[in-house]
Amino acid sequence: EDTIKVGILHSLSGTMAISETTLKDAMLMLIEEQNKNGGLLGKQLEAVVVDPASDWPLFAEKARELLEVHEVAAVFGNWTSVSRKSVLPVFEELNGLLFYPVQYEGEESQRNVFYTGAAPNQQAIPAVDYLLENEGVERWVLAGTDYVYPRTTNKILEAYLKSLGVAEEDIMINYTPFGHSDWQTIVSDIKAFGSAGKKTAVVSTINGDANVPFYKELGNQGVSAEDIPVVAFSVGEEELAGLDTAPLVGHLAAWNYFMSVDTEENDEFIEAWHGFIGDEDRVTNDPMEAHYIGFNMWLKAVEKAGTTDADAVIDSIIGVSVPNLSGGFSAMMPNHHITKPVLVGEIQDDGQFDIVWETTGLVAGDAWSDYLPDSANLIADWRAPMSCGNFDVAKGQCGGVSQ
Amino acid sequence: MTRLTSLFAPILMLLALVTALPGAAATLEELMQRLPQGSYDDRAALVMEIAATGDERAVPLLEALGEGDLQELKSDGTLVRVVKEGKTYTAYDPLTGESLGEIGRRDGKKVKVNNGLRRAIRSALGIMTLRHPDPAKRLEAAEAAFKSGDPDQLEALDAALLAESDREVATVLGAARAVAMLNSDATEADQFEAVTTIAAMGNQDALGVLLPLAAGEGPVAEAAADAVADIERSQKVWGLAQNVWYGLSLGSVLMLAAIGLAITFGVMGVINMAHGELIMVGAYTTFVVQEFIRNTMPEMFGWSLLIAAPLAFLTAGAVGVAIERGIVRHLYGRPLETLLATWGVSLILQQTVRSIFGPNNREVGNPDWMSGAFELGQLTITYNRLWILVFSLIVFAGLLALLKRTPMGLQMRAVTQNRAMAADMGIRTGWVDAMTFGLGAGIAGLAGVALSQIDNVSPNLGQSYIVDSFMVVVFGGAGNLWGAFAGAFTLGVANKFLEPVAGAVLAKILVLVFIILFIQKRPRGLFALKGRAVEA
Amino acid sequence: MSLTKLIDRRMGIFLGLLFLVTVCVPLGNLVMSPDSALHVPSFAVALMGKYLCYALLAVALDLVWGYCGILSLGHGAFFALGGYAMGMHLMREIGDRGVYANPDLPDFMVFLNWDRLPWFWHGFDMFWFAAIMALVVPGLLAFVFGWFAFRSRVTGVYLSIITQAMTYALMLAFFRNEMGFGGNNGLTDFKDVLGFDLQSDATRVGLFVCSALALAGGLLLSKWITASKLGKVLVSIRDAESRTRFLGYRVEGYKLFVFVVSAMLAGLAGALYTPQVGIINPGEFSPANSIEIVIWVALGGRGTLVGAALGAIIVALSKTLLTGWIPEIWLFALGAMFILVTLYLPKGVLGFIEASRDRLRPKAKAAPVKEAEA
Amino acid sequence: MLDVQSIDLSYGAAPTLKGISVAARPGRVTCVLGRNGVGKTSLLRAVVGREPITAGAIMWNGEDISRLRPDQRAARGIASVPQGREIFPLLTVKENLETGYANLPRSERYVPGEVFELFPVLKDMLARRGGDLSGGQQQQLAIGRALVTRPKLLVLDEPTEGIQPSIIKDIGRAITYLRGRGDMAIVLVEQYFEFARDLADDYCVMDRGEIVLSGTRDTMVEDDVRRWLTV
Amino acid sequence: MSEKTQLYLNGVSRSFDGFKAINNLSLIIERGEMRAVIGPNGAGKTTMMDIITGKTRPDTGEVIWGEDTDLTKVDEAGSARLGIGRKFQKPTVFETHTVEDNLHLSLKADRSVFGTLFHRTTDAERARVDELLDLVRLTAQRDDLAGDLSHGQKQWLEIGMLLAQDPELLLVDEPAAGMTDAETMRTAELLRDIAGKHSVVVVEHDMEFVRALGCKVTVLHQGAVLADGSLDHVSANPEVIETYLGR
Ligand SMILES: Nc1ncnc2c1ncn2[C@@H]1O[C@H](COP(=O)(O)OP(=O)(O)OP(=O)(O)O)[C@@H](O)[C@H]1O
Ligand SMILES: Nc1ncnc2c1ncn2[C@@H]1O[C@H](COP(=O)(O)OP(=O)(O)OP(=O)(O)O)[C@@H](O)[C@H]1O
Ligand SMILES: NC(N)=O
Ligand SMILES: [Mg+2]
Ligand SMILES: [Mg+2]
Repeated sequence: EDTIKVGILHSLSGTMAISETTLKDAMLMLIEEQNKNGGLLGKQLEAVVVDPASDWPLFAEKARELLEVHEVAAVFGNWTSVSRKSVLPVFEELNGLLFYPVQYEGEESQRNVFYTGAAPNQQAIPAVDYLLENEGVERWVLAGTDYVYPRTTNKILEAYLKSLGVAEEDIMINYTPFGHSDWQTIVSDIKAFGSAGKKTAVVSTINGDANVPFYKELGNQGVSAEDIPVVAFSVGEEELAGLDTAPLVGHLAAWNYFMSVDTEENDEFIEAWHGFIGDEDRVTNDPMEAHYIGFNMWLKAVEKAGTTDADAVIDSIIGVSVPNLSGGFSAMMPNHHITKPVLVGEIQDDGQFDIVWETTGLVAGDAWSDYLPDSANLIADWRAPMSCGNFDVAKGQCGGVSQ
Repeated sequence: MTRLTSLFAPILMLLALVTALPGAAATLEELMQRLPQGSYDDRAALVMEIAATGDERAVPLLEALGEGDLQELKSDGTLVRVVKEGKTYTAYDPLTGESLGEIGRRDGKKVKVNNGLRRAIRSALGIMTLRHPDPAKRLEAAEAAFKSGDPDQLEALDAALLAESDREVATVLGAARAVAMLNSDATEADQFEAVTTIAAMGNQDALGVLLPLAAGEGPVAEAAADAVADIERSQKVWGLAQNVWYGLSLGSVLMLAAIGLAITFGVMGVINMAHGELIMVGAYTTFVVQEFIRNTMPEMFGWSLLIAAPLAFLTAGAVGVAIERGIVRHLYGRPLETLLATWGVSLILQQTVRSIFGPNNREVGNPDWMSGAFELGQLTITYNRLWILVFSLIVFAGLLALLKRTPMGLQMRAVTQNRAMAADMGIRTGWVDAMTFGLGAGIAGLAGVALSQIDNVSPNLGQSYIVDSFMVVVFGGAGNLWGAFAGAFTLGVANKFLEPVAGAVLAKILVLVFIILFIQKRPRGLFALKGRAVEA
Repeated sequence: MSLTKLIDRRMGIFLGLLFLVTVCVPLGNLVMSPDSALHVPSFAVALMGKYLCYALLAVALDLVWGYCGILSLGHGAFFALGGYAMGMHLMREIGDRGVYANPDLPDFMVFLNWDRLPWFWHGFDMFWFAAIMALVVPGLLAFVFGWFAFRSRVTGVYLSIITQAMTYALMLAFFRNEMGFGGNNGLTDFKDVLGFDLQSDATRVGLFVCSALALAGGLLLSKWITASKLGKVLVSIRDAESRTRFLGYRVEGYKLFVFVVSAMLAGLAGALYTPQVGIINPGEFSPANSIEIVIWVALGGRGTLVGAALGAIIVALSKTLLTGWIPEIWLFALGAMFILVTLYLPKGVLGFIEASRDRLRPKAKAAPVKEAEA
Repeated sequence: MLDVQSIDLSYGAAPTLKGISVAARPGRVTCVLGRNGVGKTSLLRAVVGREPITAGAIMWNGEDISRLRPDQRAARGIASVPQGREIFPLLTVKENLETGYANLPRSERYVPGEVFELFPVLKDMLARRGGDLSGGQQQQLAIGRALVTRPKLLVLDEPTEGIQPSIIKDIGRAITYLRGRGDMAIVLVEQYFEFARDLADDYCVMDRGEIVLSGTRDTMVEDDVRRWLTV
Repeated sequence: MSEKTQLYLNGVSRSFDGFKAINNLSLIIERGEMRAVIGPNGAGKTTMMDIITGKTRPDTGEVIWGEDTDLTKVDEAGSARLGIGRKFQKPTVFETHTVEDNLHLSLKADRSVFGTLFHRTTDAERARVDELLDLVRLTAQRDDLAGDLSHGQKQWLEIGMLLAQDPELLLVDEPAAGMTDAETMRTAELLRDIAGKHSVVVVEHDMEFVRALGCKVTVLHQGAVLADGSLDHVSANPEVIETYLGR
């Protein structure tokens, strides 16, 4: 039997299983469908599933196992940034391919990694723009879980808001530990902050587990979206599935995909998903779409290159464009990020998002933020001859060793 | 001031429009047909226009729009209100409420609303329902009027105020009138009076109105500034009370989570690493009960927690008895190995739940009586927290009575202190052990019912409470229920006083450091047992 | 005490096996051609290096728990601190090869707009300094913590839980970006150590050998301590602390001594671990990690040193294999293993091995471990 | 009556009791004597069910109880005062006594008057935790606790240990009284020879796990017995 | 205070939750003296020993060791290092050590951490342990775990441990409990041999044993001294008969 192996590196146990298990299933579905459609290069695809168990060093170990022992052609995986950081050296050393499907803080472009989730400029900044324009927000609460993604995103947003003339005292920043479950104080602080007579909104980078108790507290303390809207970057359909959303109608989320997107591709995708998982109530979400895009890009790049060889695929994938689920095409950029539309949705009482705004065109992911002084001058371009993930345009040279 | 006006710019626009073209006013039907079109801003203006028709049928129409029930039929573009009942969708005429029969799920296209539009609907409905016969509706309307602060509502508000018989509604109406007054170009005296009215509210809403005002100049601004200072002072005091309340409420959660452990660990000396998973079992029992009720008798939903509580107790208790009979029983006298074995149990329970219910959060709803909040002075007290506090106290009292006042309690304590001797005294130690462990487990299950109301119901639920539970039991003094009680509330309150000052992360660190230091002072916890008896 | 006396049967067998592995693995990896059946893949070398670090950590815990009854639920903290000390050095070694090409500041500091290196990062550019710190920092923390706790006579579960509080607090603190240790992401993307490329097989083999030596050294040191009269005092403290005091032994001094030695061994394990797995992050401080260490020791056989090392290797190996073989249900298998070992192998795996041997060939009885405190 | 029929008991590989047979009848006191470490306590532990026997049988009123759990034996009327007192340290004196109610019908759940008559100090200390008592007080509590169960067979392992002389005399009187009631069999292990001699109806002397001498009070030769008790 | 004073208790009181276990107790033990302390159960004899060894702190009163060492400021290990050895009422040995190791650990030697770490057993120590094993008749059990000993054997082992420490003052709480009459007499003999070089305080309820000690007797009652003098003298005291000896 001659197959092409595809590694799936998502936590199936531990704290992240709650988010990542679905992505494992989504990948299995995509692979199964592709096999029905004849596989790849005339061979069948074979999924290799491992469980890195939400344990970051174990991610590195499992990545190595996938690449060295199973010799997979590509890996689809990871959710948290720390897990990605943990596997980066492995992919670099063994020259593997990683498709990373989750929105992240940016400030990275690695030759062996393809970032199919959103960079900050594909999620956070457009969302803030929406609130500025459509809700007339003047006062901002940046609330997040205390780790790198929220910290960086908030740093970027703070710089961005200040560049738009928002005063220091109109920005409140608040961090909470992972899994924070007692939100009484913070929600009441938000209410107090929002009662200064200026339209106030909360930009939430609160992560996973902490969201349910946060929204429950919002609902109970009567913080309605009409008064103080909350826009979240880590709350999707999956997270809402654990909540009674009736009191939360109108709160927002910014993503590049919502299950409620009304396109044929999406209907098909949802139907396939329901068929695969055997449960009509299961939802789809943005990182699933990112895998959908990433997987199809990889297929196309392999076909283009005629081989699964990593170097060849890295060359051939740039510029590859595949349909996304929101009715357009996403393309792989030279910086290994992709182009995506940005959507803002409001929570509905059925746990879905109603898309209230979207960017007119596609936004290209920016590996290096323009709003951080040290990365403003950096660009990434993995095409020859530059072939550099952190090229300093001011100095005209490729910094660091990543080449 | 300008900021406020920007909020009701559409109204001004609309009023200009209406007054300019009195004869050309469109009918409600015509206006309604335009609802699906245009930008959100355009449609907000349209909503005002609809309200301005004064047509009473606009109320159900706007309500349907606000609720997101308004749909445009794909076939002919008629607007209908769609109500979902079970799996069927029924269309109604949005103006008359007359039924138009069943439609398919994909027949209609929802008329979209966003927050801005919803705000416009709220103010529009506010004006229209100020004189509604139902005082609750009037209260809502008055609150909407207060929030919108539209000076053009002044007349309507005056009239409503005169006619208002309900005191509560009248108060809010008065406040709404005062805000409207402040936003109008009323005389200084009127504005002064308005400031006084609002200052008298003395709450956060008042602050929201007065703060921008105080930033200005002139005597009104000064009065506002004084009022702001007053309110802020009183809020400081209330802030303390608020912190105490939050602390007690956090404490009650900690206590519920820990009290079962106070039995299995504190009384029996079993390091039960699966305690968190027993809480999880309780939470999933609640989920199953609610699913069952949702699917078979939705009208019983309000009872779901009362039904779930005993079932959760029994389910978790049964799991506990199984753990005790199957594993822990063989390990008495080797307490440390129970750590290894129960860790294994906890892994298995987590994976079991993950395999059965999936890795995701499951939705456990709050019944009505567990939702929302009420104000006590300046305190916002949420019902779910209040009931959880009450529940935790009941559980505590019950447990205390059981342990101290019943023969079973005596036997439990005797068995855990000297199993062999207890057997010699004729106590069925096996049975008592199973019951004791089962009791601790059952109480963990009860905690799960409560926690399902405020936290995730996911396979990770248990893990997030286990460390805190051990801290509470040890801080209070293992082996003493009162210790768990005092420990939980002390840590809860300490945490909530630190959190505003230091932030949630640092507060948590500080509490941990505090525990470490405290144990140096009292090496056997807050309610330490002393004397020979302990060393024996 | 002579070396021959230290190396009893069980220690001898273990060290012999360890020696064999230490010789064969490098040969298998570096000398054998990749097609050869005897080839040891780099993957396996890195993995075994990691296991050996865990084994050393388990030995460190067994020293305090098995022999002195101090059930530390915070030993992961000492391990992590050692790991961070080494990680800081490796970060400095990157120099201007980071993504922002800043010669002084690690990447995470650059992108969080730090303008200079915090004071506590100074000196870590020198390997010897970092190596010393990897021992001194955990040792110092253990000293301060133990000084207070043992003098206050905090014992049993109270001690266990405050060690847990300690590691939990450290975890939260290290999560904070302000702390200057890279927040949640920790320290990663190391390039080389002492000029050797961390991604080369030779370096990896070198680290593996170092880990094996450290484990052997740690075992012998622990064995030497426990076989001395001091070791007997430790056991006395474990089983009858008060009685030991009445004989004139200052219990707190003894506890402090082993606690610090143990913390330093744990720090050493951490320092070797970091370059081999390529990342050190606050997750290592999590209470669950520390509990897992206890599990290794209990599973292998508490109070046997060799058993602790064995336990660590067995659990880590099971985890590696099970998460690959049965990723969806491996927790069932691991959980069942823990339960079965407690029920059927009351003295741990090592106790079982020796008991089966004794059953075949009855010999003098080994000193059993008594469960005195909780 | 109790009839221990040639039982064996061992801890691990070491045989501790070898073919021991003893009997105890209602209204009589059976004394077990012997030097330290000969197996007296082991014998009593076998009777109450704390240690399993490897051979022989323990008959109680015609039923073989050697496979029953300790609590089942207690339910059949066997109560013990163990060596080392084994008070429940964190229970109060009152609660310690109440642990004896486990097998009593509701109507009998009270502390018999003779307990406080015998040990007045317990009455004063009802609310004190058992573990806080002095050694002798604990010993008194242990005896009192056994009496609460209204035993048919009372097994006493060195009950006078640590007790002041006047109370030892009281205990002697009490045992005499209980024996006199005729409804209780008593097995007494005692080192204090005079005390044992005065109370024993039957006696046996153990050495290294075996009975080396036995008989009734009337046939007892004091010097023979004493010889087995010196080193 | 005379130079010969070994231990001096002056006006010591200690109460537990309001109950006065020791009540204004004063007592002098001279160097080399042997003293028997008797008294009803709960009189405070064990508590007195707890106070002397630093296990329990008195509420009021002085406890002076030798010339001027304040024992109320010294912990258990400190009192042992000063030369106070103790045998507990309930036999307390290291159950997981062998009988031999129990004695080795008790031998008078450097008690510091590094002292024990680098300790090498000397021939003299080995000889002393052999001697003690013989004395307490546990030579046959030397390699057994102390936890496996019978009650009486533990008593003996603990006496051996006490002797191994070679303390200046021996506090012996009910050494004869659980021993046969013959062994009781042997114990008395043993203690008599020790007295003179060492001070000894013995608590015992066995009057035969106390008589065999042939020393001054102090009767404690309700935490204070009720009587003292020779055994015959105190046994004639009607109060002692009433509260302690009985009729
Ligand atoms: N748990 C045990 N494990 C191993 N050996 C034991 C155990 N308990 C007692 N022994 C041994 O069994 C023998 C009998 O002990 P037992 O306690 O029955 O003696 P005893 O006659 O009651 O002595 P004493 O008069 O000292 O109480 C002793 O040699 C003792 O060492
Ligand atoms: N921690 C404590 N809490 C309460 N009471 C105590 C405590 N310690 C001792 N007591 C009481 O103090 C009194 C003195 O006890 P102590 O043990 O000193 O008596 P004793 O003279 O040694 O008696 P015995 O001859 O029975 O051993 C007793 O009544 C005892 O109950
Ligand atoms: N990349 C994130 N969301 O951690
Ligand atoms: Mg005995
Ligand atoms: Mg006493």
